[in-house]
Parts: sequence; C-alpha cells; structure tokens
Amino acid sequence: MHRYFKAKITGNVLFNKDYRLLSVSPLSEFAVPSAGQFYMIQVGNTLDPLLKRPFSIFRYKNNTLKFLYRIRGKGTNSLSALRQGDTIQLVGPLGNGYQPPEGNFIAVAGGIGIASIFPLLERFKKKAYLFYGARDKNELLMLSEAGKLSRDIFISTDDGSEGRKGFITESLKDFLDTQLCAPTIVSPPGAPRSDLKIYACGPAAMLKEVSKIVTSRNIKCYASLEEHMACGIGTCLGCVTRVKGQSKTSRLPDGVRERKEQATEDWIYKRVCKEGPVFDIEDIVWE
Amino acid sequence: MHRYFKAKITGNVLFNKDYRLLSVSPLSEFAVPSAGQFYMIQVGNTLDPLLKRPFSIFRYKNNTLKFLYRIRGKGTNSLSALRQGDTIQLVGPLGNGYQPPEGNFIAVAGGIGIASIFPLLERFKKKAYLFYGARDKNELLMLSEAGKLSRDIFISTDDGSEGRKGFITESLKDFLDTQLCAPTIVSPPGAPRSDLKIYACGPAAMLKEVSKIVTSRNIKCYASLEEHMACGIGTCLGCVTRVKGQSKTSRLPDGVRERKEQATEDWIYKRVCKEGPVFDIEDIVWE
Amino acid sequence: MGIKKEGFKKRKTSRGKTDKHEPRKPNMSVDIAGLRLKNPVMTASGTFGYGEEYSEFFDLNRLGAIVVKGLSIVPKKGNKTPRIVETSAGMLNAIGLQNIGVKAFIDEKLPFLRQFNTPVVVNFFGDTVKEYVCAAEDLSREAESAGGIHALEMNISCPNKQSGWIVFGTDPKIMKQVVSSVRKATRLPLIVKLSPNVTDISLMARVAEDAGADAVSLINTITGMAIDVKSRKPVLSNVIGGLSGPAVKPIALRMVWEVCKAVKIPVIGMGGIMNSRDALEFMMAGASAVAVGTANFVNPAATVDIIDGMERFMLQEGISDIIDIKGSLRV
Amino acid sequence: MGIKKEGFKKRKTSRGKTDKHEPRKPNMSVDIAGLRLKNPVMTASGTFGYGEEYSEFFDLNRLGAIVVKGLSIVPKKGNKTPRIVETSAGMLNAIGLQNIGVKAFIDEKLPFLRQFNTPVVVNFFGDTVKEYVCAAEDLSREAESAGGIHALEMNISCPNKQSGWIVFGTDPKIMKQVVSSVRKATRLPLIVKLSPNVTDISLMARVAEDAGADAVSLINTITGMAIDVKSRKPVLSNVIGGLSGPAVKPIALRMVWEVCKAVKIPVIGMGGIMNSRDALEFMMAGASAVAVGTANFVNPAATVDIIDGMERFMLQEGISDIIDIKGSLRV
Ligand SMILES: Cc1cc2nc3c(=O)[nH]c(=O)nc-3n(C[C@H](O)[C@H](O)[C@H](O)COP(=O)(O)OP(=O)(O)OC[C@H]3O[C@@H](n4cnc5c(N)ncnc54)[C@H](O)[C@@H]3O)c2cc1C
Ligand SMILES: Cc1cc2nc3c(=O)[nH]c(=O)nc-3n(C[C@H](O)[C@H](O)[C@H](O)COP(=O)(O)OP(=O)(O)OC[C@H]3O[C@@H](n4cnc5c(N)ncnc54)[C@H](O)[C@@H]3O)c2cc1C
Ligand SMILES: Cc1cc2nc3c(=O)[nH]c(=O)nc-3n(C[C@H](O)[C@H](O)[C@H](O)COP(=O)(O)O)c2cc1C
Ligand SMILES: Cc1cc2nc3c(=O)[nH]c(=O)nc-3n(C[C@H](O)[C@H](O)[C@H](O)COP(=O)(O)O)c2cc1C
Ligand code: FES
Ligand code: FES
Repeated sequence: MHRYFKAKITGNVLFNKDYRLLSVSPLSEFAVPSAGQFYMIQVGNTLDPLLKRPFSIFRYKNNTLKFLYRIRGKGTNSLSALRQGDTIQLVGPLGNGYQPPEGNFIAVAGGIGIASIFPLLERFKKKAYLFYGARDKNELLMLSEAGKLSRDIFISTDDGSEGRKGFITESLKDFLDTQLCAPTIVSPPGAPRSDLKIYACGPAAMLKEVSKIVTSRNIKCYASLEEHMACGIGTCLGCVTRVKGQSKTSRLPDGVRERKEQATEDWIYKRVCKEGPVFDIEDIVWE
Repeated sequence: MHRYFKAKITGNVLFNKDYRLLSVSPLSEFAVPSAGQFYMIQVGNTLDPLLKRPFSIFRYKNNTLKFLYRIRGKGTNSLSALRQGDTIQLVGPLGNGYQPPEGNFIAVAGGIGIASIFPLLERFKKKAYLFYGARDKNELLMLSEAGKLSRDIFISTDDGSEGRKGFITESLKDFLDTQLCAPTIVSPPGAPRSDLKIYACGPAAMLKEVSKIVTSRNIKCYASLEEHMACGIGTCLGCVTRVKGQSKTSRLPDGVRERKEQATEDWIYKRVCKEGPVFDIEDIVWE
Repeated sequence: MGIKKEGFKKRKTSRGKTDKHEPRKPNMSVDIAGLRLKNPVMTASGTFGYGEEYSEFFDLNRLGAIVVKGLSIVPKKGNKTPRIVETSAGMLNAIGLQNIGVKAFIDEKLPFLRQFNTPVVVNFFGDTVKEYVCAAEDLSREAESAGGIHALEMNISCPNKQSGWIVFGTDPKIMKQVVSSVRKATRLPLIVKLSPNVTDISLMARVAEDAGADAVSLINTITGMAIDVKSRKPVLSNVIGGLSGPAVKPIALRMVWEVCKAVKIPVIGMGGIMNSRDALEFMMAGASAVAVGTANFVNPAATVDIIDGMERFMLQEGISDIIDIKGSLRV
Repeated sequence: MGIKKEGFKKRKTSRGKTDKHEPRKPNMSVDIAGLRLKNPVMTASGTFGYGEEYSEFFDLNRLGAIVVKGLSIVPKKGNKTPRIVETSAGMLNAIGLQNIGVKAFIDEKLPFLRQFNTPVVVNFFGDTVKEYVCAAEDLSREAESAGGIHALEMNISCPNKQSGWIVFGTDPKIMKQVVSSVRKATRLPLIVKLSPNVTDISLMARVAEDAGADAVSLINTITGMAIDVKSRKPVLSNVIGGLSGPAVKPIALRMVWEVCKAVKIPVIGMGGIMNSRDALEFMMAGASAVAVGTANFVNPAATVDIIDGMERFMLQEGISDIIDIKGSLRV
C-alpha cells in the first residue's frame, strides 16, 4: 500500500466561480481509489494552513487524480494559489467509499457533493437516476457530462435559475412516489422496492431530509458524511458521528461508576474518516 | 508620501545558485528610493511567515523596483516561491541611506552587501573603487556590470576561486597603503586623506575589520548595518545598535535610583531601521 | 457601570437624529474606564512607539485610543540584540522595556500626541512599587496641569526587584499591593494589563478589580523561547522573550472570555488580532474594546483596516450599535 | 540518576566496538525512567491512536516509544463535534478524552502492540483519584502478568470531580495527592504529564518529582478558544479546547528549559515539534526525549522523518552520541 505520496500538480484551474479542478500526478506508486473515498491533501507550503484538507476523489484516469473543490476558507484559498508544477503530499485513498451498486440506482448530490457522486456515474454508466441540486445555476457543475453519464437527470436550484425551483429532496420524493410506480423505469416489474439503492452526498440538512424520505419508504440508502478532520486516518478522533449501537459495558472496580448518561445511550461514535465517510443512512443518529 | 503600497511582481528569477532577483511594479504612487535605503517586503500569503523582511533597494528604473536577495531561511524561501503576477505589499523606502559621495569614493561590498552598494555604483558612474568579496566565485554577483560601473574593481573570494584569495579587507588595506600614495588614482595631489570616503556593506565581521582599517588611517567611512527587524519603521525597538553618546539623565524622585551600569555607559542605542541602516563607522560601538 | 449607562443614553440621542432612509453608519463608540472612544480599536503598547511613526501611514484621529510604549520613571536601555525572532505565526520579543522615561515622554513626545483628538493611554511599569507610584504621580500631575494623558495602563508583567524578581502580575498578593498603591496615586482612569503567564487569569482580574482598577486589558505576551540549533544558542540575547501574534490568539481569546465572566469592569482584549474578524471575536467574547499589536508591524495600517472591516461587518449584518456585538457570543 | 549512569556505561562498551574508519552511525539511544529507548522520539498521546493506523505508513519498530491515546477505567464517549478547528499554525481540540477504556485496550489493542520491539507507554487519566489508581492497578497487573506495557504516563490535565472540577495538574496539592496515590499503585516507570496552564511549571515539576514520578513530560495542550463570527458561536461544541502544534512551540520550549533546570528526573519535551530541528531544540534545552503530536496529523511519517533528520544532523556535526546534545544549550 502506498497511501502517502507526493504528486505533481498538473492543473489547478478555475472551474466555475468559486470552484476549481485540481489534477495531480503521483510521483511514486499509489493505490487506486474507488468512488466515495477521499484524500487528505496538502494545501500550502508553510505551517499556516497547517493541516491537510479532505477532498473526495472526483476522477481517476491515466494516472491522474482529480479533485473538484469549492473555495471556502483558509485551506481551500491556499490550495487555489498552488500551481502547475508544484509538488504536494497526499494521503489516501481513505475511508470506505460507496458499496458498488447492483443494477440501476439513485444518486443524490447537493452542491459540491457532486464531487463524491461523480465517480459512481462514471463507473456505472447510464445506471443512475441523478438528482442534483445546488443554490443556483452557477453552482451546478459538470452538468452536461453528468447528464450524459446518467440514465436520467433531475435538476433543482434554490433560486430556480436552472431546473426545478426548490430543494432536490422534493424532486426525489416526487420521483419515488409517482414515477417509481412505473416499473419500466426503475426495475423489473415485481422487484421489491428495497432493491433500489440510493447514494447521497451533500449538506447535512439535505441528508437529514433524504433520511426521512427513505426511512418512511423503506429504501436502502448510503450517505457520505462530512466532519472537520485533522488526521483523516482514524487517530485524532476529531471526526466522529453518532451511529446506532450499544457501548460495551466493562466490569468496573468498586467505587468507580459509569457516567449515567453514557450507560443508557443507544448510540456510539464512529469515525467518519475510517468507518465512513459512507454510512448506511438508517444507522446514522442525527443530532 | 506613499511608503506603503501594493506592487505586482514582474519577475522573481534565479540569479545565481541561492540568489534571486525580485522585480516589482508598484500599483499606486510611491516615493523614489535612494541608495542605501531599504523596503520591508511581504514574503508570503499567509500568517507563516508572519513579518515582512528587509531588503535593500538594488535598482530603481522605469517604475520598477528591484531587489537582489539571498535565500536564507523561512522568509526568503517563501519569497522565492512567489511568482510573476502575484501582488505583494511593501513598506518603503525606509532608513537614511548613504550620504551621496562627492567625487571619487571607495565601496566595499561583502557577499549580498553588493545589493546595497550597487545603486551607488550606478548613480555615480565610474567614481568608485569597488572592493567586492564573497565566499566563492558563485557568490560574486553582477560582476561584469559592477566592473563596468566602477572606476576600478578589486575582487576576492575566501576560497580563491575568483580574484585574490582571502578577505576583501586585505585588498582594501593594501590599496590604501600602497596605491593610495599615487595621487593620480584617487584625488588631486595634496588632497587630505580624509576626503576619501568609504561606503561599506557586508557581514558584521567585515565591517568590524573595515572599522579598524579606517580608524587607524583616519578615513571617513559609512557602514550599513543589519539587525533582525519586525517593523522597519522605528516602533518595535527590535533593531537597535550601540552608537557613541550619553544618555540624558533625568532628575529622579527620592528613593528611585538609576541602574548603575546604565548611568556610567558612554553609548546609547539607535534604531538601525530609522537612524540607520547607514552609520558613520566611527560612531558605532561594536559589541 | 454608571459609565456604561451614560453610554446608552448618549447613543439613544444620536440615534434619534439619524435619517432612517439612508443606510446609517453604525455607532462604534464605546465607553471604557470613564473614557469615550470613537471606536473600540486601540493600539497595543510597545507596538506603536509614541505614535509619530504611524502618523505617516494614516490619520491618528481615526483610532479609538493610542496606547504608547511602556514608560518607567528611570529611562531604560533595554536588552542586547537579537531582541526579536519570528516563530510560527508569531514572534518573540525581548526588548527589555527600553524607553525614554516619563520625563522625556512628557517633554518630547506628548506635545505631538496632543495634536490629535484621540485619547492617549500611557502604559507604564517599574522595578519597585515605589517606581510605579512615582511614574503614576508624574503622569497624573502632567495630565491635570496640561492635559493630553487620558488614562494609565499598568504593565505588571515585569519582575519585582524587592521580592526576588517575581513578576508582579503572577502573584495575587504582590499584584494587589502594586495596584492599590498606584490607585491611590492617580485619579486618571486606571487600566491594569494582565499577564497571561498564570494559572487562573480570572482570579488575577478580580484582584485588579478589587484593588481599584477601572478596566483590565489582556493579554500581555506569553513567555517563550527559541534556539538556534546550529550554534546551540538561544536566538534572543535575553534567552527568553514574549510571544505575540496570531499564534497566541486562541489562548488570548479564551482568557478574555474567562475574565469577562469574572469581573464587572470593562475588558480590553488583545493578542494576535490581525483583522476585523479577529477583533470581532474578542468583542463577542465580551471585550469592550480591543488592542492591535504585532499586526502593526505586518501592516502599518492594520488598525484602520480593522476599524473599516468592523464597520463593514456591522453594515452587512445590520448591526447599528457595537454594544450589540459585545458579549453576544451564543454558548 | 542511577539509570543515567548505567546508560553511560553501556554506551562506552558499544563505542569500543565501532570501526573508527567508517562514518559510524551515531548512538541515539536514551534512558528514561528506567527504560532504554533506541532513539528519543516518542509519539504524543492522543495523536497516534493505539498505533494500528500508523503501522501502515511505517515500521513501528523504528520508534523510540509508542505512547497511546489516554485511557480511563470507565470508557468515555467524548464531546460532540466539532471537536477540532485549525488556528494559525496550530489546532484546537476538544475530543473530550474519548477512549475505549483500560479493559478493552488490554483485550483488543495490546496484542497488536506486543508485536513490536518498541516500548509501549500507556497514557491514562481519571475523574477521581480512585479512578486514576484503578487504571494504574489494572495496567500494572497486566504488565506484570503478560507484559507489553513498559511505562505509564499520567495525564493530569483533566478536572477533578471531587474538588469542584479543578484541573488536577494546576493545583500543587491536588496534584501531589493524585501522583502519590498512583505511585503507590504501580511499580511501572511513572511519567507525569504536566499541564502548561500554570503560573510556575517548575514548581509543578518538582511536586511531581517529590511525589515519586520517574520522569515528567510536557507540555500538554494550552487551553484556547475560537469563535465563528458569522454565527456568533464558539467553533468547538465544548467552547474551549486545547491548543497544540507549531504555534505553541516557543512556550513549550521555554517550559521544558525551565523544568530541566528544576528537576533531576528525565524530562520528555513536546509541543509543536514538526521536524528534526524542533526536536533538537528541545533536546538542547535539556529534554532526554521528545514526543511528536500534531505533526503526525500533518505527515503520517513525521516521527521517522524526525528520527532520520536527527541522525543526519549528528553525522553532519560529528556528534557520535545523542547524550552530547542533551542540555547542550550555551547560555
Ligand atoms: C470526506 C470529505 C470529503 C470532502 N470532499 C470534498 C470535495 O470533494 N470538494 C470540496 O470542495 N470539499 C470537500 N470536502 C469539504 C472540504 O474538506 C472543506 O470544505 C475544506 O476542508 C474547508 O477548508 P478551508 O480551510 O478552506 O475552510 P475553513 O476555513 O476550515 O472552513 C470554512 C468553512 O467550512 C467548514 N468546514 C471546514 N472543514 C470542513 C469539513 N471537513 N467539512 C465540512 N465543512 C467544513 C468550516 O466550519 C467553515 O464554516 C470534503 C470533506 C470531507 C470530510
Ligand atoms: C536593512 C537591511 C537590508 C537588507 N538587505 C538585504 C538584501 O538586499 N538582500 C538580502 O538578501 N538580504 C538583505 N538583508 C537581510 C535579509 O533581511 C535577511 O536575510 C532575511 O530577513 C532573512 O529572512 P529569512 O526568514 O529567510 O531567514 P531567517 O530564517 O529569519 O534567518 C536565517 C538566518 O538569517 C539571520 N537573519 C534573519 N534576519 C536577519 C537580518 N535582518 N539581518 C541579518 N541576518 C538575519 C537569522 O539569524 C538566521 O541565522 C537585509 C537586512 C537588513 C536589516
Ligand atoms: C515588540 C513588542 C513590545 C511590547 N512592549 C510592551 C510594553 O512596553 N508594555 C506592555 O504592556 N506591553 C508590551 N507589549 C505587549 C503588547 O502590548 C501586547 O500585549 C501583546 O503583543 C499581544 O498582542 P499582539 O499579539 O496583538 O501583539 C509588547 C509587544 C511587542 C510585540
Ligand atoms: C487530538 C489530540 C488529542 C490528544 N489527546 C491526549 C490524551 O488523550 N492524553 C494526553 O495526555 N494528551 C493528549 N493530547 C496532547 C498531546 O499529547 C500533546 O501533549 C500536545 O498535543 C502537544 O504536542 P504537539 O504540539 O506536538 O501536538 C492530545 C492532543 C491532540 C492534538
Ligand atoms: S480525522 Fe482524525 S480520526 Fe477522523
Ligand atoms: S525594526 Fe522595529 S524599530 Fe527597527
């Protein structure tokens, strides 16, 4: 395994407004990523910014790794100043990634979540019903390519500047409740509804809504989560999320008692970087 | 006065081994520098490195300011990574600069000290006897141009790879003691020796040696000093150097006494960035 | 607290006058220790000299207050060089409190500062309680007779000659003694500048409050050190120095937040403020005003950039009075 | 001190054997609290998990010692997220001491660590003195019966439930009590990890020494805070967190230097070590070993890069034994 390597930047171009496409070519052996995995990427050359930042693999082709990123704060600003020819360090691929879909599937991408979803579309061509939402049409990236790679594509923007006005989860709900009834579109007649898997990546608010939608309809869904990360490899415990489960109780010496809250809770923390970033949405305990 | 301005980098090219030439073009009005003055220059885009770094004006032409610098540590490394088209902030010109020579003069440059001396050569063409020393021939920069601009040039390197082997102060001493006697070279016959001014910039060890040489021979000499600087404009008091002088004594209230050491000392601190960087060498109190 | 109420009243009056149809300039004035500042941005002592140098870069009238380099009754030469060294996102300084002395300040520097309608806060210190008191007396006398000095700031992060060079500001008893003594020596608003090199900063703030301080300011620099590996020598001639700059900001902000919960007197926050966002963080944590130090070295116009940035923020967020930012942290 | 002498002796023997004509590998081994380490580079607790994750990036046999994430007798879930936020050249963390508990560590993690010939130092803590003692007892019992635990490191930067949540390591009396109690409960080498949030770190180090510590390590994180100006909320769910990384290095180095002058037991230095130069600074200041924390997040191979860099430095400078670097600062 070669999950820590240097790479030469072969491109770092303005994609669209605040978005950039970073292409790097590893300078040594490296492991091949799968959809939904991510890399911790060095974003500057000094100690400020200090930590690497996590980015989903967007494309992997001809020994080039590509990342689609949105300029948000210090780290992504610094990254955007790096240029072709610069050398940076990467750690990855990290995390579990998406379990490969069997047959057709539904993909839900909110905003920059498309970066994580895209490799699914590319690997499983014409299998996805893609639901893609963003704040406005400028934030809908890779639209024509995504359309070509999908079986069908549904677009929405918060301001209605492209596609349906509103949240993409509305489009998803409608689709599930109306079109899904037409068996030809999704699966052979008679297939159980739960065979239809959903893959979702986007803001927490969107994922929570997706969670509601799929739970009431008993559909399997995998969601990719985000958390602040320091290490990306499971050691800092910075990136945890609540999932269903029971803490093991250990026999305690006399006079030492378990914290009360803890003993009665039915959730445990898992690391988004290690046990995730993709979780079965029904396991997630939203805060 | 416009001593704080943004400028576009028009060049930042490898000059020779560890040396680079930075060219910037100010984006707003700015004051014209004179030889021996310096600028505080932004060397990075984040908070590490934090402070600006001082660099002598090397050339000023066609609204372009040029700086010759040696890559030493964090700051200069970071500066060397900036590129054409980047915008940086500068404060300057700062400090007193060299008092303009009248007639012929002697210039002594050690290593990167040439950056500070060079504008004197360029402004007062063919007036200087230039003594230029460096560790080896790779560190002798701008040699042919400096030669053309000087009346005569004397070279030395520590390792003898170019010019005389040894310290440049040896060449200076020989020149003063032998050639200076031939009146045609330096000044009209009969002129007092003390009319011949020396301008020196280089490492502290070199300046101390120059100081000895000129004191015993009663020659006027201006030396440009270096100190760690935070502000460059006289407010942090980080860059002080000892010069001859007496502290004012203030009448003190009963029960409060002056520190003993302080009361008896015959030197005071001056700020290299404000009262310097150029000092009359006889005023400097070497530690 | 009376002062603050007065502040509210004045604001109401001025508000009444504003045209409601234009995006009005937010009210940025604050009251501290009996002083009204046109905005909450002050300079940090030792990073702004006596004001002269910066007057070339911007109009000193724009500042909330000018805090000058620390003065002592006996002029001080300070330490040998190197006195400063950069560290990661910070700097260490060991200037050694070099200063021209109270008398020379009054004679040579104060006339310049009197030209501006910006309050002048004089930072001072001493090796002994006696020296503190003398400095406070001389400065107060000048303030009463000729004006131009609007408040005093006591730097207590220096060692006490009479108690084995323990730093005044790290021992509650020694600190109480020196603050009470100075309190008796001056009627000027008295700001006590706390040292961060303590276990319990809230305790020290309360000691200052009880001893009669009108306000506290914090943080002073944190003691630190750097070594040159090649020569195996400390980089600073003084071996240790004081850390300032963005590196210390998280620590400073935490301390300011703690102190704001512990005392009733106004708090002036500082430590690593580089931009208006940083300044707002300190105000939200509860500071009534902020001081800008190391940033002045990086950008000579840092203070005015910060004032402008805070005003822009208030306009964007629709905040008409800075008092609505102070202590507005939601925890 | 007996330990140190032994170290010298061993070295002499090994020195005799070396071929004088080849540039010999410098001796990097050090003795700490009765442990011989092959080099002075340890991992800092909480930044290296229980070792598993990093074993994929380099051979754990290369390390001087592995210090594991802090354990308590009662497993802890820790704080809500966000638990970390980057600051200028540093980071704040408020993990909340999440850990699987002493028992699960022994059952599930220790077998993995036993595979390596690198000493394992177990960091632990408790809410009460009782919890500290129980953890130390259980760990010592395991060490005696099955091996694999070579030393204990007490984290005393956590609050004491039984004294109004005062942090153990900020009060000399409380600290003395907990260290003495643990000392009685274990025969393993005992390292006390000092909190930097104190006025006088030398005093705290002496208290630890007197209470029976075999070594002290420092610094733990410095309490800090960050605010999100837009939402006006603390960035960390826990409001305050611990600052680590290069930002704190000057403070850490100063404290290590002070402590090295104050105690006779070995000192393990840490705080912001990013590269071999940083590590050498701590050694020159007097540390017998160093620990690398935040740097592991930035570069998973940071520890081995630092070991290699220190060795290169020794070769370049012609230093044959690391003992010649320790405390070699020229002041
Ligand atoms: C597994 C994973 C995969 C990701 N993939 C991508 C991707 O492909 N493209 C992309 O543009 N972004 C991606 N992100 C988000 C990206 O890592 C953050 O936008 C980036 O770290 C922000 O860094 P910054 O220094 O610019 O912003 P900061 O100044 O650190 O923060 C700016 C804002 O972003 C928030 N933020 C910081 N870190 C994160 C984070 N990890 N997740 C969510 N919000 C954060 C902050 O709270 C703040 O509000 C991913 C995050 C994770 C955890
Ligand atoms: C008035 C003035 C004019 C200067 N002009 C030039 C010039 O034209 N070209 C040029 O290359 N350099 C010049 N210098 C020196 C230059 O400022 C330093 O080399 C630079 O600041 C080092 O920064 P750094 O971060 O790369 O090195 P650091 O990592 O800060 O230090 C590397 C080494 O340089 C030493 N150092 C740091 N700052 C200074 C300093 N100000 N003076 C001397 N040594 C220092 C350090 O102690 C250390 O040994 C000038 C300095 C002054 C004061
Ligand atoms: C070079 C320098 C000199 C200082 N001198 C003084 C001083 O004389 N008196 C004082 O109370 N504080 C002094 N300080 C501390 C600052 O006023 C301020 O408290 C500290 O630097 C933290 O703020 P900053 O991070 O914005 O610089 C000095 C700081 C620096 C950097
Ligand atoms: C995410 C994180 C978790 C930590 N957990 C612990 C811990 O459990 N026990 C402990 O004693 N120290 C803990 N520390 C402190 C480190 O061991 C170390 O003392 C500190 O981070 C300073 O070193 P550094 O600057 O190299 O990181 C933790 C630090 C970080 C950053
Ligand atoms: S980011 Fe460190 S454990 Fe996940
Ligand atoms: S560099 Fe600040 S006074 Fe000279």
